[in-house]
Amino acid sequence: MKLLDVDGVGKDFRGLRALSEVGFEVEPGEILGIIGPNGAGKTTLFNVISGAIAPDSGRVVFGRKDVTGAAPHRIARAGMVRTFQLMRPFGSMSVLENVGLAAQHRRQPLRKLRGEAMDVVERVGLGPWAHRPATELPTAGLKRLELARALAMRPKVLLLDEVLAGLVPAEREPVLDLLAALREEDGTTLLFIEHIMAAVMRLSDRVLVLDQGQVLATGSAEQVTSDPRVIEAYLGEEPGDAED
Amino acid sequence: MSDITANFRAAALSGPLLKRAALTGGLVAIAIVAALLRSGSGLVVWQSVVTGLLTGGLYGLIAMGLTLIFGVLDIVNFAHGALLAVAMFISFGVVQGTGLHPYLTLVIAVPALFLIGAVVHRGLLSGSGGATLENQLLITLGLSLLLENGLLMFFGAEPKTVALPGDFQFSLFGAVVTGGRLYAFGGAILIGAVLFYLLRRTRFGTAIRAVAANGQGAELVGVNVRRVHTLTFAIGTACAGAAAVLAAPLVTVTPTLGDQFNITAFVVVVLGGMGNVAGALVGGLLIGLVEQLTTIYMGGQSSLLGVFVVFLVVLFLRPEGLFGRKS
Amino acid sequence: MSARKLVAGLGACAALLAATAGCGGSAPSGAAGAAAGRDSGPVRIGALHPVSGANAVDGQQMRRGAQMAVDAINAAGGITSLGGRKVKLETGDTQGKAEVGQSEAQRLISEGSVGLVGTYQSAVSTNVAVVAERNRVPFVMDVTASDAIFAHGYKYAFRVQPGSAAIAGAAARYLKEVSEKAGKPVKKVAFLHEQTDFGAGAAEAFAKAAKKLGIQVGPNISYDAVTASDLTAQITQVKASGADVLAVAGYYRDGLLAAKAINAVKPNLNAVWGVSDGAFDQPKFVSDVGALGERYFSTNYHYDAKNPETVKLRAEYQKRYGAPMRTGAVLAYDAVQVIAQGVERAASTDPKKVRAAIAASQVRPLTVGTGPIAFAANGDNKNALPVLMQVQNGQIKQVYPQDKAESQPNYSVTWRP
Amino acid sequence: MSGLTIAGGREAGGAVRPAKAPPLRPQNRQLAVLAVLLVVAIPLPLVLPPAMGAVAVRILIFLLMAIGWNVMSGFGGMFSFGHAAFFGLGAYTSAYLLVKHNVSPWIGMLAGMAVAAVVAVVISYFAFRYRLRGAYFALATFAFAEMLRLVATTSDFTNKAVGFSVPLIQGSSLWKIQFAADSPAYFWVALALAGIAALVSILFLHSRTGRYVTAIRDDEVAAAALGTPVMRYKLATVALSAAITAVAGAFYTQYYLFVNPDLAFGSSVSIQAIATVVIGGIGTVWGPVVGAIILGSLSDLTATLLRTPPDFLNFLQGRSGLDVALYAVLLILIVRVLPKGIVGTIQARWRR
Repeated sequence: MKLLDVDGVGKDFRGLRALSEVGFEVEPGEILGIIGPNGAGKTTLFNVISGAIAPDSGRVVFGRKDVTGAAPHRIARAGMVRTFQLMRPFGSMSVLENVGLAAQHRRQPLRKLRGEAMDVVERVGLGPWAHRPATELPTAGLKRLELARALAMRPKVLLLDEVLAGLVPAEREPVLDLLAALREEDGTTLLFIEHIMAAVMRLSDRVLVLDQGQVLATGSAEQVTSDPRVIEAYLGEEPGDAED
Repeated sequence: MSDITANFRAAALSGPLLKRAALTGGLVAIAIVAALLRSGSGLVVWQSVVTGLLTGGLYGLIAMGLTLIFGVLDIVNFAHGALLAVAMFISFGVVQGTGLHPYLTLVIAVPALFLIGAVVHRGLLSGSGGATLENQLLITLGLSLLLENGLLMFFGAEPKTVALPGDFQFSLFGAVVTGGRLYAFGGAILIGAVLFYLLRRTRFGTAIRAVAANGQGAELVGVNVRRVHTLTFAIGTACAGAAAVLAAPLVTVTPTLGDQFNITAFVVVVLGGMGNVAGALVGGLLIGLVEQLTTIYMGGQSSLLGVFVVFLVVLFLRPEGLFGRKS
Repeated sequence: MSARKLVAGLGACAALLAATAGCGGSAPSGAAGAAAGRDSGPVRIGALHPVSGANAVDGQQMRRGAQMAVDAINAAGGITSLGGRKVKLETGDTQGKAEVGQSEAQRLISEGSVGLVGTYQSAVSTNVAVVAERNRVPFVMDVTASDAIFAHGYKYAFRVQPGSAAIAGAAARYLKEVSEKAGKPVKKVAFLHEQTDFGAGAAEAFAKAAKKLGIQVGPNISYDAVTASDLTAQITQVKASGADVLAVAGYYRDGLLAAKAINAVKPNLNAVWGVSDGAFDQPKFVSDVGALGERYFSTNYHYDAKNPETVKLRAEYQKRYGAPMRTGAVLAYDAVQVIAQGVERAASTDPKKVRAAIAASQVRPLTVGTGPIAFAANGDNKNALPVLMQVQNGQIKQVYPQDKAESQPNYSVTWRP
Repeated sequence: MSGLTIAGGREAGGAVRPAKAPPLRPQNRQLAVLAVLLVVAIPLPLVLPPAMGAVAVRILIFLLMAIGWNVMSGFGGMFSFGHAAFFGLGAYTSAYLLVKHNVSPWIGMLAGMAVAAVVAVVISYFAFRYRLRGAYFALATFAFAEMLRLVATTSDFTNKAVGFSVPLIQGSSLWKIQFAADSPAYFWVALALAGIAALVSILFLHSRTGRYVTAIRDDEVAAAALGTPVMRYKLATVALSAAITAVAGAFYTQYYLFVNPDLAFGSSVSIQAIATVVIGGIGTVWGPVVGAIILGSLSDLTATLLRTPPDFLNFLQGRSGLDVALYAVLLILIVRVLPKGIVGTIQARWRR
């Protein structure tokens, strides 16, 4: 049984083709890496899946529900939650309040929600910062906050947009551990956009390559990285881009 | 942030712009025909159209400075009307004191307003205190209250008039046109052309457009953004100065006179697309027409009502303005 | 944000607050104090006018008019029935705002005023009338056009000037009589008015009166006085309608616009007829528009130019303040006289007794009237008389009715033979 | 999951202070302060000189307006330049029901709140639907309030420019909110209304809804991605804000016993609401209180000064416009020197 079915999705921006006939399926518990050169339409794809923008054509089915063009908050509450590449903390709130907001849609006593939020904060390692304003966090902390907020939603599917970008290698490892643990312990399905190939190789069950708004290839990490079309697509990319 | 460069590209009469202009023209034509049916008198409608266009030129003139400030600095300048009033009192004062021809007071009012604009921007609006929308709004609102009441304290509340020597009038196919209004209309077009030239053909204009399009980028290529901002604001208020001198003989000069023009000017700015000088002129003409036609359609209602209806429709359907480009 | 700036900012605020509290502390004390204040010292009369804001010139004129009345009373020995107690004018500034007028009225009453005069603007008078009614202190309006105030059954509200409907009715009557006398009987009147209750109310009352007299009224053209910057199209509408008289009810600023537009369009009229218009009977109008205003008529309340006392008063005003005394100031003078003579008759400073005395009073006015100021049951001056004026050779002359006329009406316009 | 340590310990880990929750939850602290303020305020009319009574009531009306505006534009971040619309709807609804149908102003007040809330929701729905933001949203609200003013000026339904005068009754009546002219009851009624409004705004800020609203203000897209129904909560905020502002309008009518289009819908009403909050501190709980006290007493202060000016100010006597000029200077100064307002600036320093 597939959990997410993206079928023939297309999107134009003022005549510019951002996505064209993009289709793939994701099984429950799967980890799907999404790679592609800059401007390939990866973030646009996330925007469409998460409801931030409506596609011009095609559909997105989550579980048994057609969520094409549904409001973002409905999709999020249904269990498909995204993070943002550029961090978007709620600036006037503390770290704990940021996370608590995500937990809040479950109609439970505030005290209980607060406890749960604190657990998530601890889990991503932001415990000492819990009561500090979110704006005081350094980049790495903000990345974790993005993750923590998404986790507090208790997602079935997590859409991660470059959670590792901007982190030094020593900071990446624990995040990768956490993501692996998420699937092991909670059975969370992951879709993640990533430039850092080492992370893609390590985590993904399957990799999807986007180029110029189209699916160029899918398969295991080894398969796609040896695909000549994929290599061609990446030619001309600045080398620094793949390794931050 | 508006995109002045885009507006100027648009001014090169691109396809969709032509289509929109045609659509707007069509709507205006329908509105005029409807007015004709409503009023039943060709003369009245014709006079309304002529008056609307002449008054609209004045609105366009006032809105040009505002749109420049709005477009380049992203400041909603609620003091524009009060600055207009200041310039009118300068004009009035000079005419009273020296007996100069009212139009000659341009040489005093325009530089004076340019200086006031520069001082206001440097002193009140640049820097962190003038950063957010609500702060800009309140500073300019406060400034307008201050200027209006300053004028009130200095000149008193009694309305003042500026007489235009040698004013004439003639009949244009039955509609009356007075010289003063015609001069103001011509002045609007002339000043619009000067601004257009300044922005398009001079190095300084290029800098303004660069700052409007991307302040940080302009800074990187060596443009002094703060200076450009100050000068743009000063030019914008100088436009108000010119508009004031041309308009002074047509109105009764009171300290609070700017308010009525301010509201209309904002509508014109949004209608024309912010930062778009040519758009402001066309928007002004449209609003002038809307005002006059409103009084024909809805007798007993304020002409402003029609203006606001058009304003809200434009805000909702084309917030970038009739002649702006979607951002 | 530097600490210094913060301290400076907060310090400024604190100073303001302290100053405010200080002012409050020095304010006079309330109702008990008011009664005591009335019983001793001078008899206080409160004058509420807009001495700041857009109507400050008129407001100041009226305050001075009221002051001159007080001076005259004191010069004549004060209130004789109270053993020659002097009268004192307590002033308040409404700023032209209704809520300010209300709080100022309350203050003047708390300070012991036996009566109030004011306020020039109908909206402000409406508010002050409520305060007066609730405090049971007589309020004698000098200038207040709106008739709505007198429909509430207030007992403490009086008015010296003729009301809006009275002026409009007189305007219609005078128009019929003057036009017939001139051999050009009026057929159709176009009415141009500003759109609030002032202009619209005048137009409505005029149309009603005109209908009874068999005069056709139409079209009825309104405009927004706040935003209007050109009335050419409206005057063109008048021209297209074929009306032979244009009646106008507006404020000063738009009156100038109307004059310019009339001059531009030159409709086929026999007369331009102001109906309680704010411009056409002002000396400033004549100097502002020059020849354009020549032969304009205006029906309005007016100081009695044929009364020698009025002439003397206006000369005195001119001497003291260096400006011609306007009708509003003369009305304020009358209004103060009404209260002072009420106190005289009542021989008391109890506002309730003063009110009763005013209701029964007969005061000779310096403004035009058919007789002494005497109030109808609703508080309106029964004998107020609107008068017809005309701009003649750059002068504003009373021209009708006959016994108030300084010169004869010239029923024509300058641009037509 | 303690396998993870705080990332980038070099740069920040050492700087983290012990993370303790504040001893008293902000909500309880604010409620306690409110209670103290109310207790202090209750005897004021008995202590203050009577001339100050009108000023005190005016301050409370300012406060109601400011709290209403602050909910939408401070807490919610939707900058309204047209709150006169809601003030006016409250004033006119209650005045209309009272004058035409002799309905108690209390019920008129509730009706006014409902009308204002519904109108606010409809208008805002369109504004949000068409993604009006910042200056455009402000101008749209301004235009809407002006349209209401113009319509009220020319409609028979609203008695045109004349407006409504509240009919006077004999004696006092709480049911009709009418008391003797200088009765302290006006102050107490206004204080109760303002107290309730402040209470509601505090509870709202700390409720689930309030948190959603804060999140939406900080980052609408992120809030939506975390399951926040953005439109619904924005509209709820707007409705609450409009309802509180309508209370101010309805009480205004009862206190001044008169309302007309300019008093109700004029742009100066909107400016009053904004200026009060901005001077006090936008988005803060106590900003409206501080702002209302300053602005509510300002015009009285200048008027008193001018009536009996000290010698060095003698030249100002008879000059008009000083109070507004002073108000303008104060406004500009505070915005320039204390851009976060008085309370906002104090709070910011307190935290540091």
